[in-house]
Amino acid sequence: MFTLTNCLVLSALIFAVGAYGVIARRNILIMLMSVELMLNAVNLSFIAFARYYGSALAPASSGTTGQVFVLMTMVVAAAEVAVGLAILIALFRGRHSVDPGDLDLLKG
Amino acid sequence: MPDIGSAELRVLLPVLAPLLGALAVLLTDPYLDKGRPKLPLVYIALGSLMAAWAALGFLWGDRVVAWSGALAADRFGLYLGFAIATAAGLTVLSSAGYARKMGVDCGEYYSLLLLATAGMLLLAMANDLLMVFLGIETMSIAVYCLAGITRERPRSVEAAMKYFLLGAFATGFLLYGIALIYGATGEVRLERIAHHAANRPLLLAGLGFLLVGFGFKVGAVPFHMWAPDAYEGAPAAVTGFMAAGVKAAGFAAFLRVLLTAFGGEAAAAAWAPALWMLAALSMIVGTLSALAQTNLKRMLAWSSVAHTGYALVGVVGGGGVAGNGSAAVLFYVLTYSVMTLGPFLVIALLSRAGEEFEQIDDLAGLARRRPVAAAALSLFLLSLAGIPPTAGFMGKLFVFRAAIDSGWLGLGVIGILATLVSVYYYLRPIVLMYMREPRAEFNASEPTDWASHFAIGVAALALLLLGVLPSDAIAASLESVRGLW
Amino acid sequence: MDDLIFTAASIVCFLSALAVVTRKNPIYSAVSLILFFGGLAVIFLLLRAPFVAGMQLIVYGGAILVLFLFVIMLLNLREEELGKEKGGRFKAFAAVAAGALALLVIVPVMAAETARDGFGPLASLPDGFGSVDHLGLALFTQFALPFEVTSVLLLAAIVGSVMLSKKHV
Amino acid sequence: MDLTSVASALPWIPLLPFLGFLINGCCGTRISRRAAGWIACLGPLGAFLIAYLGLLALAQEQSPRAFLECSLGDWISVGDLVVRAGLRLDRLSVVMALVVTGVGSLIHVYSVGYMSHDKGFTRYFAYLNLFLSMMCILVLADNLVLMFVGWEGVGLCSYLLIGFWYEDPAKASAGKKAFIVNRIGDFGFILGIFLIFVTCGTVDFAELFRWLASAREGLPAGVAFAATMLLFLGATGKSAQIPLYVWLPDAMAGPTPVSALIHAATMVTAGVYMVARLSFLFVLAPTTLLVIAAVGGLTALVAGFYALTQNDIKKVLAYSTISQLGYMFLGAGAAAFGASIFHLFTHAFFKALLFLGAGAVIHALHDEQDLRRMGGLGKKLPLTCAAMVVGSLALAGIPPFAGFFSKDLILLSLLEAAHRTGQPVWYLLWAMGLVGALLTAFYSMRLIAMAFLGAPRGDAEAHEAAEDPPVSMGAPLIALIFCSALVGLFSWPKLFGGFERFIHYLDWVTAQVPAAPGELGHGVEWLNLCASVGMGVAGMAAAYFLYVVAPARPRELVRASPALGRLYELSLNKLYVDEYYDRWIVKPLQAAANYAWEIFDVLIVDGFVNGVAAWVLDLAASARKLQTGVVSYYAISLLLGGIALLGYFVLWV
Repeated sequence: MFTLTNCLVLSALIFAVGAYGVIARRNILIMLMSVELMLNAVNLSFIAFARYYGSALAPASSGTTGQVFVLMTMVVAAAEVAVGLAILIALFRGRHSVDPGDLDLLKG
Repeated sequence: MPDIGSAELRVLLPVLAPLLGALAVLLTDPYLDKGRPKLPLVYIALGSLMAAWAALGFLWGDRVVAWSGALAADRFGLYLGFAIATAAGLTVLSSAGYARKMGVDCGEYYSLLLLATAGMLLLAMANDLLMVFLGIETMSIAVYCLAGITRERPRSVEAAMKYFLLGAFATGFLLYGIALIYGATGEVRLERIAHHAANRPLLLAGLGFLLVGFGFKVGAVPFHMWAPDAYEGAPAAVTGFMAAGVKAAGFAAFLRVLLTAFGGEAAAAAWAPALWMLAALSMIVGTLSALAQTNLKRMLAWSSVAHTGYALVGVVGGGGVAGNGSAAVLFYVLTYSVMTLGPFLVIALLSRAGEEFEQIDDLAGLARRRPVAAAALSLFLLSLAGIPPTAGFMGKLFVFRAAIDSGWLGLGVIGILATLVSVYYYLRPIVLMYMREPRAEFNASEPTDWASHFAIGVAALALLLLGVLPSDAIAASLESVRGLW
Repeated sequence: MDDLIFTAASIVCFLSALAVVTRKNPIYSAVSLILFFGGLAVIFLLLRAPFVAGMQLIVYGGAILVLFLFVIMLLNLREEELGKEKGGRFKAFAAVAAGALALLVIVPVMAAETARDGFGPLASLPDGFGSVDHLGLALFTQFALPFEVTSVLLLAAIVGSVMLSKKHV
Repeated sequence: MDLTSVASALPWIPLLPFLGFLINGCCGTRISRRAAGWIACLGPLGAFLIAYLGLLALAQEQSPRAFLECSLGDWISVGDLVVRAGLRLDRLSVVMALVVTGVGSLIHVYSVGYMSHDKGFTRYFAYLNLFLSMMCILVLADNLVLMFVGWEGVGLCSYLLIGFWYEDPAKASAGKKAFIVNRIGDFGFILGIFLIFVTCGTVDFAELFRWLASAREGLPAGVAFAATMLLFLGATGKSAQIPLYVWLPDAMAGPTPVSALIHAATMVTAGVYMVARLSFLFVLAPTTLLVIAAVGGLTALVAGFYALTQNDIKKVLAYSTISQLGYMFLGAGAAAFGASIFHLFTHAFFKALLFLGAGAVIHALHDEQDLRRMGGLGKKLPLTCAAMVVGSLALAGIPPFAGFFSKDLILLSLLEAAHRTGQPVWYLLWAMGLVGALLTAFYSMRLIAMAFLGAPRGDAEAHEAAEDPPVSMGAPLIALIFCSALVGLFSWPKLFGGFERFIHYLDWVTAQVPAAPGELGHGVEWLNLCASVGMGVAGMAAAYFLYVVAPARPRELVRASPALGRLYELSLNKLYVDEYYDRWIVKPLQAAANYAWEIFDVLIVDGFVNGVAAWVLDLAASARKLQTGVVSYYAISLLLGGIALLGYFVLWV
């Protein structure tokens, strides 16, 4: 059924899948992708809420806010991925591993 | 179309200054000699931060809201804005020598520092959740990169990676929280969230996610685990900036959201017990873990976790706008940002080319070789321990008092006990510095790094002033909280 | 009709999301991610967000995913360089924790639907909602500052990632 | 004397030594030792003169409650917490200020000679000046917070000076011990201040006094008890009372003049001063007073016991100091604050004298502190010997030396307390005081006998070379000899038609408990007097007999009875005598003292403290293991925290 609640439930499930990916996987690339899943899940919530609150075209209306927020999130996600992959490259250069378990110089 | 008139521009001034500074740094850098110290960049960065300081002072006064309510220049934001700008300025001063020693004397370093500062100031002044989100992200992305800026050091890159991965993870939570709050109210403007007939279960779920995100940024247990690793791995000057600036900006936004959007009695009654738990855990875990450390930076990282707990004590005992708790938090974070920055400035000063000065044992006998550095470090540590007449004592006094006054006796007792235990690990370095034989390795032949000494002196003086004559700063913090509406 | 498309898109999204986090080889994960982004774009369209759906495909499918693939190729990981995955028990624990998280969101969502002051019927949307016109106007008026701030954020990201991936200063 | 002009000069009392600290601390390496010494001595002397002017100004006033006040403005003013910092000189603080600056000046002068060969000469004087400055702040503070600042300040200086020779790890660790033990006490002090502030809304002494006098229902008894007990905990730390006394003997690691000034005459008496300062609060809590007296009495007895068997000359004096501080608290507990302060006053002189004398001995013998390696120094060091003898007589309470008058007053006050309250426990405390007096006299005489009488036992060469100290050290000794002999006369007992001037001088500024109907009667007073003098004489005589006279006695016995021939062989040897004493007096005493030491130190203090510390460190090690370094676990922690928070918000609220 295409309802607000179902959209939100789907969003929650995808968010959980993403969270699972971050904690269960031992591959930084996949962890990064999982973070993307989480952000996308949130975007889905935003768009669903925007659909609910959207009753006017005015820039200041509640519905608009949700959609604009998603656009901003996309920018942030893109920036995060760029930085994350850059760090990964710097890391890989010295260590040849994408396993977060190998990051063990700092602990205790 | 908002009027890009005076109010809009005025409010933006403190952010524009470091931003323009960052651009100027990036544009100047290619024209500078590669082999020589890049002092012009330091001058530009310092100048822009002083301009930011001046702008903050210029705006100090009544609340001005601009950009369709996205940004608020009020005392609340400006108060910690001063702490942020000061921390950035002192970091730049100490970087003049440090960056060269660590091989990162480049335009990217200073511009990232300034961009992070701009993000922090935005965060401190953000008045809707969208700006909070963007402010946090701007600041974080710049700081992730700064943590890894000494790319040849595996520890530095590892710190950046860990900080980044967990930061991105926490961002997901923060964002989900904002989404749910938006879903419950249809609003992201803080004061409108408070006045909205909200859908309570959804709103509270959103608040829960939001606390995870903020808890991560300020380093509260159990969202703290990035802190020790990131603090240890990042280069010392960056760590100091991180510890002072990120926490100050994080607390500014955190507190503003709690007081404005969730300041109602019912909402406050809901979040207070949750924060009680975070505060207690942070104090206990932070203090205990710091006890067993041998690395100075790591010890300070754990101590920063404990200090987050102390500040949260004030948040819990806030008593809303009428109470003194929130003001106590502002004052506490202000003093904390200075006293946590100090030790890192000293570490930066003592570091040698490509090699950080970070083991506690290395401090042995420091008092004889570098008496000024040793005395300053002792002062900072005493202040962190909360021993009068330093600022740390005053901060703790007001925070604990606020908590006990509003009936959170248990939290106050935990705080005092944690403080007592913490004296042990703050004193150990002092004992080493003054009562052990120095190691032979100290190199006294280096030219004196006056800029660094100056920065350390400023921090020490500020701590003593805030400790002996705290009245004005505390009065200002009270005004700040009252000026929130 | 909407119901059918939504159901199909949901299933695609959920399964591809699962695929992202379960594939051993990051290439497969990345390909699953494309599928996921596409499914989500469809749902966005259903939710009357055509501009956002377009951006979803361009930014995520176009930029972010390409970046991922680029890095995967660049690193050219051998089998032994992939992470050492943890055993089943650990994964089961992670799955339970993630499931609990999802439940804790679903509970208030359900509560919000059934509560007296919960969500009412969806509003009827004016024409042009979610269009380029609509969002463009919003971005240059109401949300002018956030829009500008994203440029600062991107600048920081550019400076940072260039600096980090350079070999020498 | 113009009251206001003297009042405005009050800040200079702490400022002058502070200036000395700044000059010596900042440019110590650039000025000559001579100049540094002068600068260091001038500060305290100037402060003494101002305090003396204050005394004269106070004397001119009609009202005995008059005081000089110098406001330093609002120090902290936030909401309802207003701390006005100010200095206040009244009859109580002027006595204290005179003692601190007077004895302090003498010891500064003495130190110039004593430390002349030390490489940390200017550093030493910088610390010493800072100490004096902080002590003056403590004494002159008109509120608890400022007093606490001074309290912490003197603690810091004490810590720095104990560890002055930080190259020696044992000495450095003694400094640490002092610091840590004092933290426990300070914790109590802070809590006490806090409790008072929360209840009464002020920390100012005068306002607190007014509040207590005017509050309709007064201070609840429970709060009064808790607050005074917490404050007293602070006092036990600073004034080295049971159970926090352990740091003081170790504190003897510092230079001897430091021991004289800080760990005998001034800082350690801060606790007594604080109790007297807040006497109006303490009298509201009779239970606390009884606890104070009990702790004081027990400390006086136990520490005196320890002192009997010590062989380090400074350790004897250290335990003696603890014991005498116990007397002061005995007096304070009996609500005889005047007598208590009077004992503080006299003790400052004679104990400083004893320490400086001991310092002269140590100096003369080139850092020899062991009594067993001294002996026969009386002829070599006549001035030092005279100083030590006068000091010991005063300590033992032999009339007409200073200690006699004050100790007598304290013992008498206990009898008065018994009379007033009708509680027999005060008689027990009185008896403890008397036994303490016996022990005091015994170890004083033992010290004199072992150091100055008999034959030299130590290094003959060192003994030969020993000579009296130079003028800079000798002059303060002479001054203190006169003071120790004479200051007791300030309070000539009523019994001899005296006026007890000193006590009555303080009556107006310390709290008075309503006297019981009827006098004690001269009979009781005579009894007390005779008992106390008798104990003193008996103790000294016993020690004299055992340590000086007795070596001859076995020989007489042998001559009288050939049956003791075998013993004669042994008794010819002086060691035999020592072993005899060792077995019958020293050993049992030592065993008892050791036993007591074990109970208090090992079992309670060390056991408790170490146990807690070990437990905390264990906890810390396991907390550390949680931080595995693996990002995934960090993420799990974050996720679980999120689930907990969310669960709370969704399911609980």
